[in-house]
Amino acid sequence: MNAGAALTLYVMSAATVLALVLAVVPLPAAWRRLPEWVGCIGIVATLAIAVVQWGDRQVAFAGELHIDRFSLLLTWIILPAALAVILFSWGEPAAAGRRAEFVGLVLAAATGMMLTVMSGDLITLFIGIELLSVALYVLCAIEVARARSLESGIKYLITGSIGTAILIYGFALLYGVTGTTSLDGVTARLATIDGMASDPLLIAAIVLIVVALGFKASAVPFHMWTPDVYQGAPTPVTAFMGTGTKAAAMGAFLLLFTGATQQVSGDWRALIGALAVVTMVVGNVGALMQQNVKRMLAWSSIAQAGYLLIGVAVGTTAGAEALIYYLFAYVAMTLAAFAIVILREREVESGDTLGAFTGFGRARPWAGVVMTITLLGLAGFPPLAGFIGKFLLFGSAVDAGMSWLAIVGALASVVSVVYYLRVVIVMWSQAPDGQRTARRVRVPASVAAVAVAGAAAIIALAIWAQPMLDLCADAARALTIP
Amino acid sequence: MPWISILILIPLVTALVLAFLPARERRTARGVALTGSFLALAASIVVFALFDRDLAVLQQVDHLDWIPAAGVSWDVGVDGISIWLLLLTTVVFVLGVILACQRLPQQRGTIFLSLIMLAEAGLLGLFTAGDLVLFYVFWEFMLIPFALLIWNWGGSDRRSAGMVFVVYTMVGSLLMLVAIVATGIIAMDHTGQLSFLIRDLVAVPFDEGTATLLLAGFLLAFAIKIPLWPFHGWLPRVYSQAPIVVTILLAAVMSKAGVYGLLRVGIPVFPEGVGNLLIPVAILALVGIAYGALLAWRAPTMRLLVGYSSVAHLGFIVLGIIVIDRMAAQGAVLQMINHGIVAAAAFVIVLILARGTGTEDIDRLGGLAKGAPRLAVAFLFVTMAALALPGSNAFVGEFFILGGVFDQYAWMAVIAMVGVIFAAVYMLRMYQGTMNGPPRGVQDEGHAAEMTGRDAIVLVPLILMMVWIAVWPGSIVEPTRASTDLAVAPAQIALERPPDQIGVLRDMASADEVQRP
Amino acid sequence: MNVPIGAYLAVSLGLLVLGLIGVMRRRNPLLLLLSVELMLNAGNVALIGFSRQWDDPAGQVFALVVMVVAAAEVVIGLGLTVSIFRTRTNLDVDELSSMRG
Amino acid sequence: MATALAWIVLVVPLVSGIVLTGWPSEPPHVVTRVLGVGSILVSFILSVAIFVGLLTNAADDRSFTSSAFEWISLGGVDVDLSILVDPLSVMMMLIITGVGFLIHLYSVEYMDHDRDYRRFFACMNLFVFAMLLLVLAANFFFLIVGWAFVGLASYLLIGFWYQRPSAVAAAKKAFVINVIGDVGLVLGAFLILRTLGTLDYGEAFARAPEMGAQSGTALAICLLLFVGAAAKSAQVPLHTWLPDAMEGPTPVSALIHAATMVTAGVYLIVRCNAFFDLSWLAGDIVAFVGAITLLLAATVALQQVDIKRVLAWSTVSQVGYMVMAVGLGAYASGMFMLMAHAFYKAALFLAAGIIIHALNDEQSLDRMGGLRKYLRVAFFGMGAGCLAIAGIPGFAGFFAKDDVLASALTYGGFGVFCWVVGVVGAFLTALYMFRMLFRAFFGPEPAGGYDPRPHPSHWWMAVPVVILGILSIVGGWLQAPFGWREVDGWLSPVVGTGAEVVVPEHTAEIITMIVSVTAAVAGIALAWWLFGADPERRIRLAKMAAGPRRVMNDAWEFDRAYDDVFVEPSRDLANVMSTSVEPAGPQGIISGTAALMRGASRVVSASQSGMVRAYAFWMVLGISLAGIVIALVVAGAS
Repeated sequence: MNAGAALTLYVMSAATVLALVLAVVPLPAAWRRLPEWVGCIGIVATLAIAVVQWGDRQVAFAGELHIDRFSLLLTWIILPAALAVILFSWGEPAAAGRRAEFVGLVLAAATGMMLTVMSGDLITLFIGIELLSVALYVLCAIEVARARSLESGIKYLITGSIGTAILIYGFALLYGVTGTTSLDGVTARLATIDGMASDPLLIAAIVLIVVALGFKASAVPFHMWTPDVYQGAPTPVTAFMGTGTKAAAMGAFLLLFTGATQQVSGDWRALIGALAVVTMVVGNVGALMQQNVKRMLAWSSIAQAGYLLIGVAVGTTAGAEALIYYLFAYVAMTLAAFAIVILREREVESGDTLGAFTGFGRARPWAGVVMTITLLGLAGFPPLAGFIGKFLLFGSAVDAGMSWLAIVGALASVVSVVYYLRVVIVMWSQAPDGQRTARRVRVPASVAAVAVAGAAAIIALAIWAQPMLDLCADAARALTIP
Repeated sequence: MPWISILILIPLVTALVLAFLPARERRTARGVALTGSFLALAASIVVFALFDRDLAVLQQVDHLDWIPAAGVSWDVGVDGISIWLLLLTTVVFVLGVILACQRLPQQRGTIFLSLIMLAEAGLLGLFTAGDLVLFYVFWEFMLIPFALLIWNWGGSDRRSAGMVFVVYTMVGSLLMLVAIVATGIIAMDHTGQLSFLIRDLVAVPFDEGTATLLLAGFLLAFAIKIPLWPFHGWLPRVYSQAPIVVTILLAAVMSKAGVYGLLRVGIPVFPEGVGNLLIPVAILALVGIAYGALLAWRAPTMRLLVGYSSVAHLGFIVLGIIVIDRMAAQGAVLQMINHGIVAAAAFVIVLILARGTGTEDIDRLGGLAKGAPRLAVAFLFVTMAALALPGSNAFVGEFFILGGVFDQYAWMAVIAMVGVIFAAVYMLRMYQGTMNGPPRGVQDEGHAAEMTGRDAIVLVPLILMMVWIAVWPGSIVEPTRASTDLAVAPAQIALERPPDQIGVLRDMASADEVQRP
Repeated sequence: MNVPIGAYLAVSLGLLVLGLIGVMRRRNPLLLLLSVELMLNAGNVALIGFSRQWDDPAGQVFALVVMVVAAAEVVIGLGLTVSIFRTRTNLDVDELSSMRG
Repeated sequence: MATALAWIVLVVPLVSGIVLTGWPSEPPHVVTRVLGVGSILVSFILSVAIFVGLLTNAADDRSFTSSAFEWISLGGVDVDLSILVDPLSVMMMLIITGVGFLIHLYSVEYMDHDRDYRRFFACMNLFVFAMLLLVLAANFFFLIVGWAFVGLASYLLIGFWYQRPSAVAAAKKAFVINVIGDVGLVLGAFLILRTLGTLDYGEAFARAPEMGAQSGTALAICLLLFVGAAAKSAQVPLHTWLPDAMEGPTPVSALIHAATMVTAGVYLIVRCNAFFDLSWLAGDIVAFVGAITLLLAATVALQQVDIKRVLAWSTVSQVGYMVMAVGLGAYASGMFMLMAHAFYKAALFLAAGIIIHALNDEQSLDRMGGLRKYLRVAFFGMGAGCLAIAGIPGFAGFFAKDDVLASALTYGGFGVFCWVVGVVGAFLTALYMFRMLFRAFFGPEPAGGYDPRPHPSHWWMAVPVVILGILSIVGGWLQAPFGWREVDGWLSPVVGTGAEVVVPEHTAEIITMIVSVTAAVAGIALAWWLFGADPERRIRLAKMAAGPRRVMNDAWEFDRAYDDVFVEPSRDLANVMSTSVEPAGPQGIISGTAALMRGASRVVSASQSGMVRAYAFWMVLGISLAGIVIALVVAGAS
């Protein structure tokens, strides 16, 4: 029992509560930024703790929580994403009246994500996933005056609830097979079972868990909510869904598969591999013709989930290592991309359409460069981080004897190049059209900072890939070796 | 001094400096770009001066671990196959920058120069990479500046042209990435550690099936880049839509990437697989030779004509490499340089003509020799080199390529000769169609198309290089000999060629003889 | 009385299937939420059954947690439904398809 | 010493050509003349010096090789930039520079009014350089280089008046057919390299016997080399470019397309006698082609109206004799005829040039007649040339042609066939040459007379014609039947004296002399009867044998056949390639894949209906599929 190990969660919860309290307390005008400050400070403090805590596994609440290199490293992904989301909405006109709720919900969702990746038990895992989901349902619909925001909220809610139900059923069956909710217990129990064929319930459990987590990670064919919700939700929220949720879902995948059910990996590798293949193909093909950049990024996030799933499908530590590295890269790229979309939305009407980006690079070269680097990174162009991530993922696939995953991944990447570069082309190949640039606003510093930081991270992660990979390797090892 | 790294960094730094320059600083930008390109040239000359021509393996290696866990490193060096390509790159880019400075786009001129320098960095990196992953990095890296140049300043169909360029290339290159990964991992069984260093992988014996598969993965990427028939679909679009300066750079330098990769990576690393792919690839090359020639003959514009002729010319180079013969391979190495120079010169002439007449259509021009006699002389020179008239620089390469091919597979050489004949037909069509006949397409007998001093700055060095190679090709071939022999030797052994054909064995034998008495 | 685990599973599976059919068939958002509730409770039944089978309290704890979560989801769902359908006459989620493709 | 001079001989025209080309603007004519003509004069004087130098050496000490530097060493093959000075190359040098000098001199006036004076001389100098390189090269590589440079110079000079579409087309045709020849030569070189491992003359010829007499390889090498020779020497079926080449200025026709370049094929075969000696079949094929060519070209020449085309076809025919001779192994006879032909054909062309110049570029025999009054020098040159080419005893052609025919007869067997063809050819030669002579210089003036009056030429043009006319008369006395055989003796170190080398026997000489002189006189007589005595007769007879005459007039339809068989099908093929195959194939891959992906994307988008219930359905479907997948895996594993 070492309750202190969960200090990060306490700080986050406290910040959440404080922010939500501020929502009901009338604040003087001079303090109107207080909720954002609370959020930022809370996140930075938590991040600092998470850095300091880096080390061997500490167990809190009788094994309900594992604070180890794995969960901490994922926390390093989740928290910057949350911070970025708060910075995105800094001074966002649409959320003017609901700053505190917004910040509070973001913090709650981030807490849920952290809980998910720190969990050492099915129950905590479930609570974490639900906490982040419920908070995000509300965040999606937070612009209550906008019909599409509401629509995305309810769509996410309904489909998400189905996912929850499937997840709980899967957990129930797993519990039924193993008689324990503890992940370590599950591992220990499965060691005594001779393959999956011996127990149809285990098969059903695995299928349902894969489906439910696939839903959270936007894997095909459980991805259908993604484009609609991403498009309709306020863009900062979309960015958060694209990054934090993805990280949490992938963390859960790793915990449950590469970690807890490693023994039967021979049985689920093909399933998750097939999922990865379908996801990569459909995600990329679906993105091909999108005219809305947010929607395109939604499809792209589906496709990216496919690449990430390669790291799960191979079932090896190397796969997990590659996955975590790629998560870092992916989060940096996605945040930078959404930062640019937000910039454009502030500038023009329906700034999330492809047409709105006509000549954007020529009008705002710096934003154009950031967006270009980001999209190139997403497309996997070397020497950017996205490339290294894909390289490692493909390598893990080949190493695990699943070269077909790498080949499909490569071909799917070719398709992805088309839609990523479409944006690049639109930005650079034409002069900005006069109407759209009528309203030129000053670039919000907070958003620009995220964009630049993201782009810098894309490059830095590639240049200093080795130290980063050392961290990822440590994290991946923590999955299987307590 | 890590000269090779410096060589790559010079254009990279120049590109960054240019990118940060305010758009109105056009004069400064010109100065920076010229300085950068000349510095790169100087660095490449230093590399050349330090080059040990008796050494077959990669030399002047700068090694820096990048991602040791993944076996990836910054590993650059130079060998006989790449030494001239480096000089070709730096020289052509100096000329390209001069051309670009002469007619700098009104919009974002600084960025234009910046992207050109970025492309140079990519190409120099590609030609020096000693690590497969690094090779891949540069392979893709150079796409982007070129694509951005096309998208920003290209012709009316620039969007799709650039897109096709990038996507088509990536179809091959991403599969190559998988092949690279697989190569490293399979080789790990042999070497015990993950390494993508080409010099490590050369020593790894693969079984025949694996080697064939992996080589096929690489070959697809190379075939698209070269381009080998029928993977040349991107070429006419890109060559005709790119700004012509970019077309010059693409045709002169970038088109060497594929054949360079084939000789530097494909053949030496997977000699066991060459036997299965030799005939198919050779047939594609032969078809390409004939096909490129036919299409060049009917091409409506000068750019397309030169573009399709590149398909044919590169077919010869591929043929020279794939038949696995040291004479043919050395001819191919020489021909890479020759084609670079000749293609650059041909496109410079297209540029001059297009500027003077406002059109690139061959059928809309005629009789320009009267008003532009100096250009006519230069054009004639380039035409003769392009159709590989015996005595021209290109003929030397072609002669030894086909001589080697004839030694191994006489029928291939005979078929390839069709391309030689057609080269005369289509090149003369371009020369005569524009320069001879009754005047057409211009006022004033074509004085506007005459070569000016500014054009001469670019064209004359190219012509002088052609003369140099024509007069003394031995000076070009000599430094390449050791590396080329070494590159084809494993495949020769795998194909069970007679030992007296294998350069490395011959050298060893003669070394023995020297020692014995 | 000792109910066999098979019975628990049969009931829960029935509930789950009912719920699934419900979410696929129903257009009314309230009924959709009800169907989701059915599914969640199917999980609960299974959890409790297994809890009894293993004689382990964790399953029951889990079920309690699920109930809380289900309540939270329904609350949000109802809130959203109200705010969306305030301006509409008929309750039909199929009308919420302004974003597609 | 000899080689050092030879290097100078080689380089001087090149330097002159480069200086002229590089001269910033059109140089004063004086400069052009000094450089253009002077350089060839220097070369000629030095060639004579070399010749004299060699004469002072013993017969077996007249071959020198000189290497400038190792030009390339690659894949086990070393090629030096080197020259070979031996009796054969010196003989060729003398002809090239000697005749070349005279023609350059002639051009000084002939081209005086052309705006591209400098370009003309630059190209002519380039040609002389190339031709010298061709004959001096000491290995096959530089032979090919010279070979191609000659073709280039020929191309440039045929297309000299580049604004004339016909000249441009003729130049292209000449170039392309020459490239075909180059290809044959290159393939021959490849085969030599592969078989003998060297491109060097000395080594290759020394090792040639290793191939074995009558071996297939030797035959293949010979035939491939002959492809090159046939293209350059306008032998059937690669002869069609030469008549068109008359689009060039007349001095060009004289130098390149009569005296020197077209005889390069003959030189090549003589040079490679070591190979041809190994295969009698190859030699016979060569001789057969020569025989066919000489006969065919002679028939065509009968019909030509353009004075230069008559001479062009006559050249084809005459080169046919030489090729026939060397094919049969009568190398010295062939070379002897080559030299004699250079004299009289140059004289003929230059004389024709005077006419054309005097008549303001009129070339049609129909607008000529009675010119002997106006153009005495031309009459002398053409008369001497015609008598020589017809083989009237005492003139150069008599000795040369009879030497060839006598050799054929001596060869026996197949040679007899060649001899018969040759005799028929001799008759025809006399007929068409004197037809030209009579129609141009005799008979009435054309209707309306000459306007302006034909002006006699300046001495620049007259002197070369006179000199060449004299050479046509006396040039044959180098080698006389029953007498001395200077050419044989001179060339014997090169061609050897083996059994394969044919030297005419006396009986053959006697028979030939009688028959061929009879044929020649008969030809002249017929020509006089048809064209000289009564100019109206030919018009009265014009309707006779219209069919055969039309075929002959169309040069036996070779051009049309080539168009139908090669040019048009390739053009069609290329059109199909560029309009159908390329869009459907390589381009189709791109657009097809793009369309496919767009379609797939539409399908995916369509499945994204926006309705939550549908999403639920897909999830359920996904669960089922996932179950099936895993069940299959598990079942497969167990």
